[in-house]
Amino acid sequence: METAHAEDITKSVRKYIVVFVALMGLTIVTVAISYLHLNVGAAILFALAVATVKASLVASYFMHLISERKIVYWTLALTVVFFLLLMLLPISADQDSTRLG
Amino acid sequence: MADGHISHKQVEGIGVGVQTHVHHEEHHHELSFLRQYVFSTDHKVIGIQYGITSLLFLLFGFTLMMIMRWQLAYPGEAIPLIGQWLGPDRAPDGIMLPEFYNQLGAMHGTIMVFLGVVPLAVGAFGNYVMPLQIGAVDMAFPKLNMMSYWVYFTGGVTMLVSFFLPGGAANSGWTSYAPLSVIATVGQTVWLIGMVFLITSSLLGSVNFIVTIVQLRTNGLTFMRLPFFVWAQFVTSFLLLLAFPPLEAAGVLQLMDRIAGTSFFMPSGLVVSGVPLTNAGGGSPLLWQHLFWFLAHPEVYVLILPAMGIVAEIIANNTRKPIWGYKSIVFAAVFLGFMSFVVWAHHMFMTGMGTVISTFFQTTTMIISIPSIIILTAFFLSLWGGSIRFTTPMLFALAFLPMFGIGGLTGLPLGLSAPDIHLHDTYYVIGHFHYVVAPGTLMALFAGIYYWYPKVTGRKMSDVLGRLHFWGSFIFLNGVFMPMFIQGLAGVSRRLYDGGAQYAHAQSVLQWNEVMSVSAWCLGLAQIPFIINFFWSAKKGEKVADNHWEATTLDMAATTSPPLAHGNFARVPEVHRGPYEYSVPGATTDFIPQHVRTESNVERGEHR
Amino acid sequence: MNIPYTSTARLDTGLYNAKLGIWLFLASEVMLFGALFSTYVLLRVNAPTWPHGYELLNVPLATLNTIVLISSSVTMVMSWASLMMKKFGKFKLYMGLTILLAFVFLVVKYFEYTAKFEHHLFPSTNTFLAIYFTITALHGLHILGGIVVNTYLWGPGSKMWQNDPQRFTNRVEVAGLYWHFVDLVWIFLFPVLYLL
Amino acid sequence: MNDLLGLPVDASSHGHYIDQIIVMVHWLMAILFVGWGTFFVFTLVKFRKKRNPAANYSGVKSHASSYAEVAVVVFEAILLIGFAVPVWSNVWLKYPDESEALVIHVVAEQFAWNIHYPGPDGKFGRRDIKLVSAENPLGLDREDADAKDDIATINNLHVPVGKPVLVYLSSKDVIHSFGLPLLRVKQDAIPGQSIPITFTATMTSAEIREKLAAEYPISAGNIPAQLTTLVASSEYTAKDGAAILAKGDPITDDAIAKLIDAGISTIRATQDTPAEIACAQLCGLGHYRMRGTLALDSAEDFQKFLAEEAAYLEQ
Ligand code: HEA
Ligand code: HEA
Ligand code: CUA
Ligand SMILES: [Cu+2]
Repeated sequence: METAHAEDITKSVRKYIVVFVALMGLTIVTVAISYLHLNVGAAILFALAVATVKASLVASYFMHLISERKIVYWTLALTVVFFLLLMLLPISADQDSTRLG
Repeated sequence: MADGHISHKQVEGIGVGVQTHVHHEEHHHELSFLRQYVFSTDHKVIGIQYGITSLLFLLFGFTLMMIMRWQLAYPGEAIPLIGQWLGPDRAPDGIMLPEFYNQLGAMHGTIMVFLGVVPLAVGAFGNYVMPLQIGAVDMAFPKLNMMSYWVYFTGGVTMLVSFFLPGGAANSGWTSYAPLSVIATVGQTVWLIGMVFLITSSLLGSVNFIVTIVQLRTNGLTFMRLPFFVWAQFVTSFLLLLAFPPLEAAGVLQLMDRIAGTSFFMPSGLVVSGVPLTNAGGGSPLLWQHLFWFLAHPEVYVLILPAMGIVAEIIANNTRKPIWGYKSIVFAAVFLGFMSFVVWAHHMFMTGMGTVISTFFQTTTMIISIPSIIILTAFFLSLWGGSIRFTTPMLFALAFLPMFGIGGLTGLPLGLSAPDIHLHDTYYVIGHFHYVVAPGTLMALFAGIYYWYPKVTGRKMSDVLGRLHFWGSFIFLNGVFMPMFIQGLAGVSRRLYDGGAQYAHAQSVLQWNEVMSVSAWCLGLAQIPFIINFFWSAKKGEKVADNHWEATTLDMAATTSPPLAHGNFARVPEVHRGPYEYSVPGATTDFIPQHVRTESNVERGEHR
Repeated sequence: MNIPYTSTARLDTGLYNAKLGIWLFLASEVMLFGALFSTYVLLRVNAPTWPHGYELLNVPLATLNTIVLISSSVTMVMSWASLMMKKFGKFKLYMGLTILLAFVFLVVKYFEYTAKFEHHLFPSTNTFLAIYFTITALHGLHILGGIVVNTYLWGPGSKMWQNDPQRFTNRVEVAGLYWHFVDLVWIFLFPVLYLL
Repeated sequence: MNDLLGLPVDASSHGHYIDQIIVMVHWLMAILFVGWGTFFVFTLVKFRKKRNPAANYSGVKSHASSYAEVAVVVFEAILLIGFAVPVWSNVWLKYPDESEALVIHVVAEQFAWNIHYPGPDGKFGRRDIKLVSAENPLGLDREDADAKDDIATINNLHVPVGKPVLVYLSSKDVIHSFGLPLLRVKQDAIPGQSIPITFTATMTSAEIREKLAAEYPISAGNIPAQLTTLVASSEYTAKDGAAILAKGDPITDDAIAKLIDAGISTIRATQDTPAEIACAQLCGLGHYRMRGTLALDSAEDFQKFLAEEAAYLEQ
């Protein structure tokens, strides 16, 4: 980063503004959709999709993940794997109910 | 630290060790006593702080168990000597109450694991040795390092204080299963707060360790040239980093259940002591178990990996040959760390699991036994062709192998769900894990203490006392834990206040309780030579050369004993070869330190 | 003794120490909030009935808070960009704004909480509220932590700009990474708790 | 190897599957341990410094260890796929039809086992936590028509031999674990859930008592402590024909003195209630005494038990 030139930075700043506008837009979208009271499945899908896009924007641009070093990617990839495992946890707990009388 | 003033000690190059005498501190400003020994940011001082504190906790945790073992051997009889000191709400007339027994059990488990072994293996050995082995001047974040220790200390004190609360300390087992823990006395709340401190400390520590290993490795020290000990610490740190937060979350949820009256772990319709509970309900008791074991299984590898690291160093050094299959043990350790996240529910086979999930966890459990077997096999094969020196650290390291073997092998029947029907929550489980943590890990930790003691103090511990300590510990550890398998196979449950005296199926194995207890007390006696040795040698031990063990790794070969107070090295060494270049054919000495630049290709270790 | 790579990057990893450190820390935070998310999923899946967030909670206020937090993320990244452009004054401005917005977030949160309490909606009322209060409180604590760090960097900590600008810029970048992560968590919390 | 391992009597139809795996795993363990142990000791002797002053840099070259590792993997895979998983799904989780089985509800609480039989009508009456009291720990609603004939016992489980038993296990307060060591049954009782388990007893309590009966030496001043927990398993009379101990009597110091007077030097004794319910999960301060007795009855004895309980209900 320390080699970045002033012009690069001004370019980045423009990007930040665009991302900011996109985030605002997506926030409005997701709230608006919630007022439609879609059925649960669609609502969850939509809300999480929008949230994921927003989160990716923040991570990619504000957190510069789009141009990060390999080692950070590796760390995060590992974390993602374990995070997914954590998300499996409710499923493995739920399986128990197959035995419930 | 022992001789008090180490900062000016000059480097004496010995053998092929460091030849430079440059004192690299330009202007040496004196630190106050407080900054130097109490709130120090030097990883070596912090390592020693961790070491002393965790040893004291180990001793304390062991004392709790020695008291418990009285009740197990002689249920309902007054505890001699200390019985009258315990007070009427713990042991009226010296006779232990069941409430107090449960407190002792829960706190023994907690203290041994979280306040004893992990801080000793990671906080003390990791902190002291790892930066030296990678040629770093200190940890990457010295202030965080100091904080990590003090947060750990606070957590420990919190745990200790909980004994004096009304109702005493936590009494729902170290596993704190809900709902029992949610309706338990206030000690459980303090236990949770203490755990939050300990988890925070671990997180700070693990971030620091990983950054240090990745960023501060000296020139030439590639990952595949790291001593196995450093690898072990590296994998361990990742386990701590990623497995502990879910327990922190679970701890917060349990705190909420206890304090704010939520029902995360409380289903509806509970009746406790005949009184219906008024909580909202809707929670899941099994959620706690899933979150707990998501940490606690990786945690058990946190207990074993550093121990394996220590054993690898000592075996290479005392066989005077390279560790067999360095690459395979490194990959095995990484794989072990990874797999440790996917076996957690093998602790929960009896909670009502269906076939699919139980098959998944049985399979992963069988898979995870493979890397352990690979590592152990590599250690055994390393002995072949060696020139084995039975030094005191080597004795302990060698004992680790079969002891861990017994512990690991007895994990196999537990890992299969069908046999676990009979063995779950019996003394067989207690026997299994004590063989890995006590005769296994503890032996390795003792080995490490004897091995690095000369590095820390410049003096060697007495071999006579060391051997006394070794044989006493070895014999009595087996005396305590072997009979547990017998009791477990007979079906005797764990955590029984009277050791099973009421049960018909326990009658035929009840006599072992006394054997185990006497062994435990003798084991206590066997520690006396160690404690004497530990303190006596610091002042009076034989002074030894800087690289007393003639080792190849930077910690031993490139530093003074004790290492410089500031900066560790007179000149930061550069590394030219792998960690265990012992008995290289054609070399002039039977060890070539990692940092020594040599003329011939042979000695550069390039002939392979 | 000087620890290497506090301000410059190590060649083979391309990172300075604190940057790797903060990413590791964030990895652990992912696991922390991940566990809470999976708790939420488990409780919801097993519950016979589950209220829609918008039935109990105040969506407009939360939308406002979302906007506030996203804005604070932008001002945070701008404060770092200002340092990169060597404009210390602008840094002060943007960092100040970030802190201010963070306070606004907490104040709004305070009103949300008290409104719930007035309607006798407590964590103990049902598991939905339990998880709502727990996660948002924990998130709030993270905001508070961010405020402390940012205030330090805005105030006394900014002296470092005089003698080690590179290291100071790094510090702001690291604080920023943390702050964006707190924002990122909220981006998920908002729909999950309020809209579904 | 069953006896060598000290596994308790196996009195259930599925127990031997479990024991078989335990035995097989222990063979694997023994082989590995002895194999490596021998290698270990041999190496330590052969390569000690005195005998081998200079180490060999390259060490072991052979690949035997890799084959050994593969063999272990294969063995584990066989145990897993061939035994553990099938036993779990086809034996342990194989539920009988409710019509063929004796259905029982077991409700655990701190620190007792509440047993609920449906009675002659085969229907379980309604239970309500609001009705829970010291006399009615199950909260059984006796007003309910189905509940009128229901039988409830505390810490006393009777099951007939040879008939599948289907237990629905639940808990009123904390997690307990329903362990029947002699039947190789263990299942956690989780509050908020009702979990089915099934087993079929193959030995009556009387048969187990007979099997466990052993001779114990007695002599003045040397009485095995164990005897105090046992009962006599045959009749003993004094020289003059007066009865000292009947079958099933507890063995008191007094009786032993009389036996010695009568010139008897060994006594056959056995467990009184060899089969029992053991709580295997820490559940509080009374965990250690959360013991229930398990009577494995012949079909007639079981009917007798039901009849006695029914008669008791009448009163
Ligand atoms: C350091 C700690 C540690 C380690 C390393 C292990 C290792 C293993 N553990 Fe253990 N375990 C615990 C600590 C540990 N465990 C604790 C603390 C508990 C109980 C917690 C509680 O309930 O309170 C527990 C409980 C536990 C259970 C739950 C039992 C129950 O509650 O019913 C299970 C079940 O699968 C299990 C399995 C295993 C397996 C398969 C391994 C494998 O990784 C083992 C692999 C190793 C080998 C296979 C050995 C290889 C060696 C050789 C081949 C060489 C032999 C040579 C000679 C003898 C000379 N463990
Ligand atoms: C790392 C973990 C660890 C260690 C090392 C130990 C070590 C020991 N443990 Fe245990 N134990 C547990 C973890 C551990 N334990 C856990 C998790 C449980 C389950 C708790 C529960 O049910 O919830 C348990 C339960 C447990 C039980 C079962 C209780 C029950 O179920 O009711 C028993 C019974 O005998 C026991 C005994 C022992 C003994 C005799 C030792 C001995 O090996 C101790 C040996 C100790 C030393 C030799 C001390 C060395 C230190 C020094 C000499 C200090 C020197 C000091 C200076 C120089 C300053 N432990
Ligand atoms: Cu009930 Cu233990
Ligand atoms: Cu485990």
